[in-house]
Amino acid sequence: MKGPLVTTPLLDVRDLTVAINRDGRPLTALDKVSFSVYPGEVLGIVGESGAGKSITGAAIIDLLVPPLKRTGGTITLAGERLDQLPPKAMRRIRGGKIGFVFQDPMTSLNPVISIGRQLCDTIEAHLKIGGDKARKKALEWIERVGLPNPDAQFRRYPHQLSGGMRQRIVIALALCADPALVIADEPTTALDVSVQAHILQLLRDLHCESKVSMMLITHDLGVIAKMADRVAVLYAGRVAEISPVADLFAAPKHPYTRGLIRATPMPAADGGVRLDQIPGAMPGLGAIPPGCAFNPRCFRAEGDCRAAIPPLTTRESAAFSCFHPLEREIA
Amino acid sequence: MSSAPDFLILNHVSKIYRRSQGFLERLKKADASGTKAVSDVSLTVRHGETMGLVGESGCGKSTLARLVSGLMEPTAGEIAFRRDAAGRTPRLQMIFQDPYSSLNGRWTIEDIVAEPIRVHRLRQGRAAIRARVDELLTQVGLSPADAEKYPQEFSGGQRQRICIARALAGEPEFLILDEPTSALDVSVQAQILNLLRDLQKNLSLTSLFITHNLSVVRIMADRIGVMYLGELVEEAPSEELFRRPHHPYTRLLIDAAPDMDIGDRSLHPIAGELPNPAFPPRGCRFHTRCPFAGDVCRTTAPPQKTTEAGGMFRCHLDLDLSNASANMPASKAKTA
Amino acid sequence: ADFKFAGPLDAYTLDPHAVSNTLIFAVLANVYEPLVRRNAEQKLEPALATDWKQVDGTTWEFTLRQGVRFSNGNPFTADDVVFSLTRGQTGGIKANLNSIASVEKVDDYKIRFKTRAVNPILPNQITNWFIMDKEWAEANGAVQPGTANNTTETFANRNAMGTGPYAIKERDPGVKTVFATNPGWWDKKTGNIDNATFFVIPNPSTRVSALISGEVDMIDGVPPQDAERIDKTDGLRVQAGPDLRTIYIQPDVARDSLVFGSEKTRNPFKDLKVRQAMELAIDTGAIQKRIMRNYSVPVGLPIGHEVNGFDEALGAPVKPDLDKAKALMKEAGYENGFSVTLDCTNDRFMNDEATCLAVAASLARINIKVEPRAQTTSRWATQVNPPEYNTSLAMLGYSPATYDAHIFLTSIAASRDPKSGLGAFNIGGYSNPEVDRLIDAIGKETDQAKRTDLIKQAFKLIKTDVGFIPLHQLNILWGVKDNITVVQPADLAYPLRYFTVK
Amino acid sequence: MTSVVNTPSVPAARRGRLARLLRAMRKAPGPTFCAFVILVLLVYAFVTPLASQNPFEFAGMSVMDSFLPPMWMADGMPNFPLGTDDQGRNLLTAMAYGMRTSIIVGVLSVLIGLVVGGGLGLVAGFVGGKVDAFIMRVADVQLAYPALLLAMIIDGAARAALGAERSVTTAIAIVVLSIGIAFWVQYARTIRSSVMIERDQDYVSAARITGRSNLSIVVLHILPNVMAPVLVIATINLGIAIITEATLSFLGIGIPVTSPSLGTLIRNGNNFLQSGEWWISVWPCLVLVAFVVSVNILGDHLRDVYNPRLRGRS
Amino acid sequence: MNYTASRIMQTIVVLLVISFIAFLLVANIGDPLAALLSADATVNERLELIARLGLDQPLATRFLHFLGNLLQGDFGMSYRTQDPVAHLIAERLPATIELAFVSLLITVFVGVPAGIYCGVNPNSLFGRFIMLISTAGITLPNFVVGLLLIAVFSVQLGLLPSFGRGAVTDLGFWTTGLLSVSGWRAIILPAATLSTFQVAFIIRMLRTQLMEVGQSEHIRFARARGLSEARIWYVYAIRNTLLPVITMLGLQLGNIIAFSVVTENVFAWPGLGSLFLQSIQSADIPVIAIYLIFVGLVFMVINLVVELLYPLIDARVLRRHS
Ligand SMILES: Nc1ncnc2c1ncn2[C@@H]1O[C@H](COP(=O)(O)OP(=O)(O)OP(=O)(O)O)[C@@H](O)[C@H]1O
Ligand SMILES: Nc1ncnc2c1ncn2[C@@H]1O[C@H](COP(=O)(O)OP(=O)(O)OP(=O)(O)O)[C@@H](O)[C@H]1O
Ligand SMILES: [Mg+2]
Ligand SMILES: [Mg+2]
Repeated sequence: MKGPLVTTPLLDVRDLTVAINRDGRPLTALDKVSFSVYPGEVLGIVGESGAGKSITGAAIIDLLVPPLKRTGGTITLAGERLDQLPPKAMRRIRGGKIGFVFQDPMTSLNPVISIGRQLCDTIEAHLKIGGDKARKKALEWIERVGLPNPDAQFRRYPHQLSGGMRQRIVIALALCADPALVIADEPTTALDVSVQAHILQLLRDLHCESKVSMMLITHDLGVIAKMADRVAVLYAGRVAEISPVADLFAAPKHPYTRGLIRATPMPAADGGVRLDQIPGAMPGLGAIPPGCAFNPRCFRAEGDCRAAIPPLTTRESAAFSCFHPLEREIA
Repeated sequence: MSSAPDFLILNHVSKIYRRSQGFLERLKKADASGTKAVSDVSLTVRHGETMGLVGESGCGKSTLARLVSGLMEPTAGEIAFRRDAAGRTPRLQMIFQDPYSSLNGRWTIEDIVAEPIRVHRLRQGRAAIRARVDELLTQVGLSPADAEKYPQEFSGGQRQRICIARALAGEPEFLILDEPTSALDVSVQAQILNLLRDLQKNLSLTSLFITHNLSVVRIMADRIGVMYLGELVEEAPSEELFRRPHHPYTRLLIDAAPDMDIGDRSLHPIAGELPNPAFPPRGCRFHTRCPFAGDVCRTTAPPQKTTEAGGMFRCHLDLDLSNASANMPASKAKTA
Repeated sequence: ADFKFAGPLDAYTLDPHAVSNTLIFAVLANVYEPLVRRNAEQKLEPALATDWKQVDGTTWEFTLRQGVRFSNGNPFTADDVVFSLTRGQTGGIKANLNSIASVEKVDDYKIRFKTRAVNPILPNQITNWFIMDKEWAEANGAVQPGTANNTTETFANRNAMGTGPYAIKERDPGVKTVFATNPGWWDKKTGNIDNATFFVIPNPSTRVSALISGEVDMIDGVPPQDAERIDKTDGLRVQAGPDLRTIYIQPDVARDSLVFGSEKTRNPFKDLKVRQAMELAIDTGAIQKRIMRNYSVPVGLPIGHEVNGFDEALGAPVKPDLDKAKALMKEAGYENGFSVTLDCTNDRFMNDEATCLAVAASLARINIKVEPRAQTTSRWATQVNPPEYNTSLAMLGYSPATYDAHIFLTSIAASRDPKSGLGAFNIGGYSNPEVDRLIDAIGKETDQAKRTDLIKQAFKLIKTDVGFIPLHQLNILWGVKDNITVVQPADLAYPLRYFTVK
Repeated sequence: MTSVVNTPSVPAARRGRLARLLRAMRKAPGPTFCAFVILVLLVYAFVTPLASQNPFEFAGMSVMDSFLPPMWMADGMPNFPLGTDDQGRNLLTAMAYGMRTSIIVGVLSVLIGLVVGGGLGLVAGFVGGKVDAFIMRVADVQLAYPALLLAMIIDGAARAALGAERSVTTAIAIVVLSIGIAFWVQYARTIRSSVMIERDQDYVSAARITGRSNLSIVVLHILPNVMAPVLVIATINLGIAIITEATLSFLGIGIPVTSPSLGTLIRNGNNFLQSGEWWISVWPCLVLVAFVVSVNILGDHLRDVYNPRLRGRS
Repeated sequence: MNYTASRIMQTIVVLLVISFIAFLLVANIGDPLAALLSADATVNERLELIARLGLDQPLATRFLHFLGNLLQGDFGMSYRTQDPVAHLIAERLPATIELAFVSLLITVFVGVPAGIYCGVNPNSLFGRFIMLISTAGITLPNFVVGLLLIAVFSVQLGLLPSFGRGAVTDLGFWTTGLLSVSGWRAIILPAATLSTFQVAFIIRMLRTQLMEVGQSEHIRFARARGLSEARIWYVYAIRNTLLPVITMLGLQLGNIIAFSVVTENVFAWPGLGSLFLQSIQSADIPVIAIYLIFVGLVFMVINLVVELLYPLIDARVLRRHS
C-alpha cells in the first residue's frame, strides 16, 4: 500500500459545503467535507442513502443539479483549483482529467446513439484526435473492458447490450480519455451479484494497469472491503471517519462506522445471531440535530455531543469526528 | 422441523410468458414459444418454516412468488396449499421489494392497513378496526399517530414497516416476501430483518422469503432453494447449503458476493453472462458457465438428486464443493 | 383591357340548360346568347332573333339573325334553336320553358313556337334560355344536359360554345373563370374589356380586402357595413343599384295550428288582424338604416320597383304604428302574444340573418315571441320548400327574372295546385279565389295596358289580405375601381360587354 | 433505484391549506395571476346574467341602438359602456351571456370526453389484449376526424334525425357532442398508459392478494392515481373546446346568433371589423384570449406540478 | 416485417369501417333528392329518381354496391357540380398538399428552432416570451389569425395577395403554385395561418420533451464526460425528442386537415377544404363521403409511414416489435 502521507494528494477537498435553497431557506446538504485522494489510491466513500455521497462526487466535477449549489470549500486537483475554474475549462477536466462512472448503466447511456459514436465523441472531445484514430481508440477500449467482437459492439445501441455489458461501456467512457482520477458512483449497485464481481474485477484490472486514482462511492461494505485502500464514512452530509481499510474494519473509531459494520449481514456471521441494528434513521435535510449529527442514535452520546459539532480529528493514519471515539478493544 | 406437516406443495410448476403474437403469426400457427420463467419447479414448504429462494436477477423468483400468491396461473403443474377442516386454503399476504410502489399514495396509512381487515371482515366497526390498526402500527415500530398520514411522508424503511403492518392485518398464515429489504439501506435493512424474525417467532408464520442476497437469506430462512434460469437447481436446509453446496452454481454464487474479509481481497466472478431466459441452453442450463461442465452437461438435462441432509440438487456430477474456491478450475467461458 | 372581378359564389356548371340558377345565367350571359336580351336599361332588345311577333294567342314567330357564328366558327341557324329547346326542356331549366309546347322550323332563319296557353310575355321569359351549338354538342357527346345521376361528366359542364361576346378561355370550377373576347361576335361591345377573370372568394372580408389591396378591379357582394370603407378609399367606389329581389315574410295560413310555435290548437296567422299588426310592427325604416346601411329600399309590395306591375301607391312602405298594432293584437285576442319560429337563411341574401333578428325584435314589441332560426340555404330550402312547406313563418326573397310580376303571381301568390304547378312556392299557402281568377285572366290578356291593370288589381287584393309582409327591396352592391364604368343590371348579371376600363 | 430526495423521518408539521396556497402563489406569480383572471371572468360570466337584463331578449332590443361605440368614444352612451353590436345589444352583458355559454360548452364537452375517454382508457389499460387493441385502433381512426369535421357530420346527421325541430339546446348539444367526442382519444390514451403503469404496481397486487375484485381495484386504487394528468389535460382542453366552438360558428355550424357564445360574437363581429366597428369583435376576442390563455398557462403549470415523473417519490 | 403486415392489415380493416361510416352518412345525412331534384318536381319524378339511384334497396345491398363501386375506382358524381368526385378531389388535392407542405416547412423552420430554444433555455426571458406568444397562437381562432394577416399584409402593407393560389403550372397530373413567384407569394399567408397551431404545438412539445430529456441521467453522463453543451443539446438531447415529436406531429394531421377547411375558406384557397365546405353547404353527399374516406386513408397511411420510419430514428423500436 502506498503511504498516503509521503506523497502530495492528487485530489484535495477542503471544507466542501453544498446547500439547497428550499423555499428561501438554505439547507446544508454537505457540511465542510474534507478528504484527499492520493495518486494511484482507491478511496472508498460509504454511507447510507442520503448521506451525501453522490453530491460529493457531483460537486467535484461541478455537476450539481440546480437547487443544489456549492457554497464553500476548495477542490484542488493536481494543484489546480477546480472550484474557481470557468465552465469551459471545467469541461476539459470532466472526462479529461476526472472520469465519472454512473450508477445505473440502464439510464446513463444515450439510447438513440450508438456505443461507438458515444465513445468517439468523448475521445474526440479530449484527446484532440479525430476520425479513424478516435475510432481505433474506441475499439481498443471496447476490447479493454472485456467485450468480445469490438467491431460489432461499436455499431450497437445500448438496448442491445445486457446490464453488465453496458456498465462496461460506461466504464470505458469514463476512462477512454485517460483521466487521472475516476469517480465511480455506486458502479455495481444496480447489478446482480455475479455481474457485480465482474465489474469490480474489471475496475481493479484497469486500476492496476493504469494506476489511475479512484473514488469508489458505495454503500456496500463488502465492496469497500475488497476494493478500497482508504475509506471515508459519510453521515448526514459530514465526514464521520476516514481510515485505512484494514483499520476501519478491525478498529472503527466512530460509533456509526461500527454500527454500519454490525448491521451488515455477512456470511461470516453466525446464522443464529441477531443482527445489530442502529436505532432510528438518518436525519433528513434540514432535520439535522444540533451537535453531532449521529447523537440521537449513538449509544455513547453525551452532553457535549449534543452541544457542538465534533471536529475532524486526525489520529495516526485515521481521522474521525467524534468526541468519544471507540477504542480498539471495544471493536 | 421435518416432522412438521406439509403446508405448501409445488408440483412440477412451470410458467411461460408468451410473446404477444402478431396476426400473421397466429395465422401461421407459429410456435408457441416464450420465456419459460419458471420451469418444472417442485418444492415443499412445511408448516412454520421459512423457505428461502435465491438466484440471479431474472431467474424467475418473483414469477414463482406471483404463482404461489395466486396473482398468476401456472402454465403447467399445480400449487396446493394445505386445507383446514373447512377446506379453506390458508390466508396469504405478500410483501414486495419496492416500498414506494407497494403503497397507494392516495390512501392514508389507516386505510391502507385497514384494507385487509375490511375485506376479510376480521374486525367489525370503525373503532375496532382503528384499534387494530394502531396495534399493528405499534407492533411494527410506528406510532398510532402515523395513521392519518400519507405514504409520501415516510421513508423507505418506514414504508416497508407499513407494508408489513398491512400484511399482518390480513392475519396471514402464509407470508410471501419478495426481496423485502433489497431497496433499503443496511441499517434499515437490519431493523426490518430483525422485525421480521421477531414476527416469525411470535406468530409462527410460514413464509417464502425471496432475495438475491445470500447473507440475508442465510439469516432468515430455514431451508433455501437456489434458482437458475427458471429451474430450482438446489434445495437444502440453510446451514447445510452454505456448508456443503452440491451444485456448482450455488458454490459460485456464494463466492461471488464480496464479504468483509479484508484478508482475502480476491473477487470471484462467475464466468460468462446469464443466457437469455427465452432461449435457455440445452442440456444442463448452467453448462455455459460451469467450470466443471463436461460433454454430458451440454446434451442431457441433469437428473434430480437428493442428499442425506434432506436436500436436493440437479447436477450430473456429484462434487464436493464444501470449500471449493481453491480448487475451482479456471473459468473457460468468456464474457459474452 | 384586362379586368378582374370577384364574387362570393361560382356558377355550379357551365351547362346553360342543366340548372335554373341566377348565378349561372349571370356568368353564361357573357358567353351564350338568348334570342332576346336585355340592354343596359333592362329593356328587351333583339339578340339572336332580329324580330318577333305574336302570330296568334298561342303562336309566336321569331326571325333569326343571319351571319352569326359560334365562337368555334359554326354558323348559327334555326337547327341550333330547335336543338337548344329540346335540350333545355330535358334539363333543369325546363320550368322556364314550360309554356312552350313545341317549336317549328319554318326555314333556316325563322321559327315558330306554339305555347300551351295564351302567352303575351314569351319574349320576357326566354332571356335566360341560351342557344348552344348543335354540332359542337353532338361532337362532344353533350346532347343531354348534365343531371346528377349521370355516371360521367357532360362535356358542356366545363366547356361552353355560344355566340356571345366572350368565350371561356379557362375554367377552374369554384376557383376562377377566364373570359376572352370573341373576335367574331356579330355585335359591337360598348365597353373595352378583352380578357376578364372571375374569381370566387367566399369570405366577404377577404373579398373586400382583395379589392382594397388592388388585386381585383371589382367585387360583387360588398357587405353593406363595408361600403363606407370602400367609398372612402381612394380610387374605389361603391356601385349600388336596385336588385330585383324583394325580401318578405310569409306566415303559414294553410295549417290549422303552428308547426313551430306555441299555438297548437289554432293558427293566429289565419287572423287578418294579426297579420296587419305584424305589418305595422315591423320597422322597415330602422332595418334599412341600421342593418342595411341604406342599401335597401323599404317597399309595400313583395315585388320591386323595376317589375312590370309595380304600383307606386300600393308599393309605398307601410308606416310602422306600434299602438295600432298592439290594439289589433288585442282585438284578435292575442294581447299576450304567442311564440313562433321564423325560418331564415344566413348565407343567401345580404345581411339576411341580421334582418331576421331585427324582425324578431320588432315583433317582440307586440308580444309575438319570435325564435329566429337561421340556416344555410340548402338546409333552409329542404325544410321550407315544397313539398314539405315545413314552416310557420318564413323570411323569403323573390326575384322575377322576367321583370314581370306575373311570375310572382303564378308561382307564389296563386293557391297551391300540385297538378298545374301553380303556387308551388306559395310557402305560406296564401289563397284568395279572386286573386286566382285574376291570375288566370292576366295569363290570357294580350293587351299590355289591360294586363298591367289586372296585375295591379291582384296586388291590391294581396295587399289587403296581408298575405305577404314585404320588408325591402335589396340593393346590388359592387365595389369598383374609379377608373371603371360598369352597368349593373337588377338581375345580378355581369354584362362585361358594357364595362369600360379607362 | 436512487431516491433523489430523502424524506425526513419526522415529517414537518402539516402546514395549513391557506399557508400552502399562499406559498404556492408566491412561488408562481404568473399562474396565480391567471387564476385570478379566470376567477374574475367566471364571476363576470355567471353573475352578470343574474343582475342584468338578457340582451338577447328581443323585447328589450332596439335596432336603433345598434353600432353604438364604447362610451368613451364620440356617440358612445353611458348605458352601453362597451358599445353595442349590430342588433343593438349591450356588449358588456352580451359577452357575459356569451362567455357563460362558451364555458358551459367547454365544460360539458370536456366532461363528455373525460367520461367516454376515461372509461375506454381504463378498460383498455386494465383489460389489455384484444379489447385494448380494438379500442386503440378506434382511437386511431378517431384522430383523423377532429372536432371540426365531426361537428359538420354530426350536425348534418342530427338534422336528418331531428328534422327542423332544432332549438338552441340541440345546437349546443351537437357542438358539445362533437367536441367531446373529438377529445376522448387524448384522455383514453393518457389514462390507458397510466393504468398500464399502475396496474403493475405492487399496491395493486397487494390489494388483489387481499381479495379485492377487479372492479373495486379499478375504482378504489387505480382511478384516483391516474386522474391527475388527465385533469391537467382537461384544463387545457377547456380552452381548446371554447376555441373550437368559435371556429365552428365561423363555419356556420356553431351556436346560433340568437343566444350566442363568445365564438359566435367574434364571428359576427368579424363582419364589422373593416367597417370600423371594431368593438363588436375585439371585446369578445380579448375576453376569449384572456380566458383561454389563462386557462392554458394555469394548465401548463399544473402539468409541471403534477408531472407523473416527479410524483410519488418525494 | 410481420409487424408491418399486421399494421397494414389493421389499417385496411379500419378503412373498411370508415367507408361504412361514410356510407351511413350518405344514407342518413339528409335527403339526397332535395339536392338533386328541382324544386317543382312531381311525385313521379321523385319515385323515378329514387329507383334510379337505388335508394329503394336495403342498406346492406347499397353498402355492398357502394363498396363495389369504390373498389372499381368509381367514386360517384357530385350532386352539385355534376363532376366525378374523383376528378374534383384530384383537382383540389395539389393545392391542399402544397399548403400543408409549406405550412410544415414553416413549422419546421420556425417552430423547431423556437422550441429548441425554449427547451434549452426554459427560464430565459426570451424563452418565456416565445411561450406566451405560442400560447396566444393556440388561443386565437384560426379565422381570426387569417383575417388579421390579410388586414396587415395585404391591405395595409400591400405586400402579399389576400386570396387564391397565384399562377399555377400544370404538370399534367399535378398543378403546382410552387414554380412561380406569384404562387409562392400567394401561399405565404395561408400557410402561415395554417401553421400557427402547429408552430405553437411543436414549440410546446419540444420544450417539454427537451426539459425532460435534459434532466435525464444520460445527459448528465454526457456532461460528466466533458462533451460540449452544443453537442449535448443538439446531438444527444434532440435525438431523444425526435420520436415523440414526430409521432405527435403525425397525429396532428387530423387537426391540420380540419384547420385547412377554415384557412382555405378565408383565403379562397382552392383546396380540398374549400371543396368540403362547399359540399357541406350544399349537401353534396357523394363528395362528403369520399372526402371523409380519403382523409381517413391519408391519415392512416401517413401515420403508418411515420411508424415504419421509427427504427431509423430510434433503434429501440425494432426490438419492441420483433
Ligand atoms: N436535486 C436535489 N434536490 C433536493 N435535494 C437533493 C437533491 N439531490 C440530493 N438531494 C438531497 O441531498 C442529500 C444527499 O443526497 P445524495 O444523492 O448525495 O445521497 P447519496 O448518499 O448518494 O444516497 P444514495 O445512496 O441514495 O445515492 C439527500 O438528503 C437528498 O435528499
Ligand atoms: N410479464 C412478463 N412478460 C414476459 N416476461 C416476463 C414477465 N415478467 C417476467 N418475465 C421474464 O421472466 C423471467 C423471470 O422474471 P422474474 O421477475 O420472475 O425474475 P426474478 O428472479 O424475480 O428477478 P429479479 O431478481 O430481477 O426480481 C425474466 O427473464 C423476465 O424477463
Ligand atoms: Mg447516490
Ligand atoms: Mg423479482
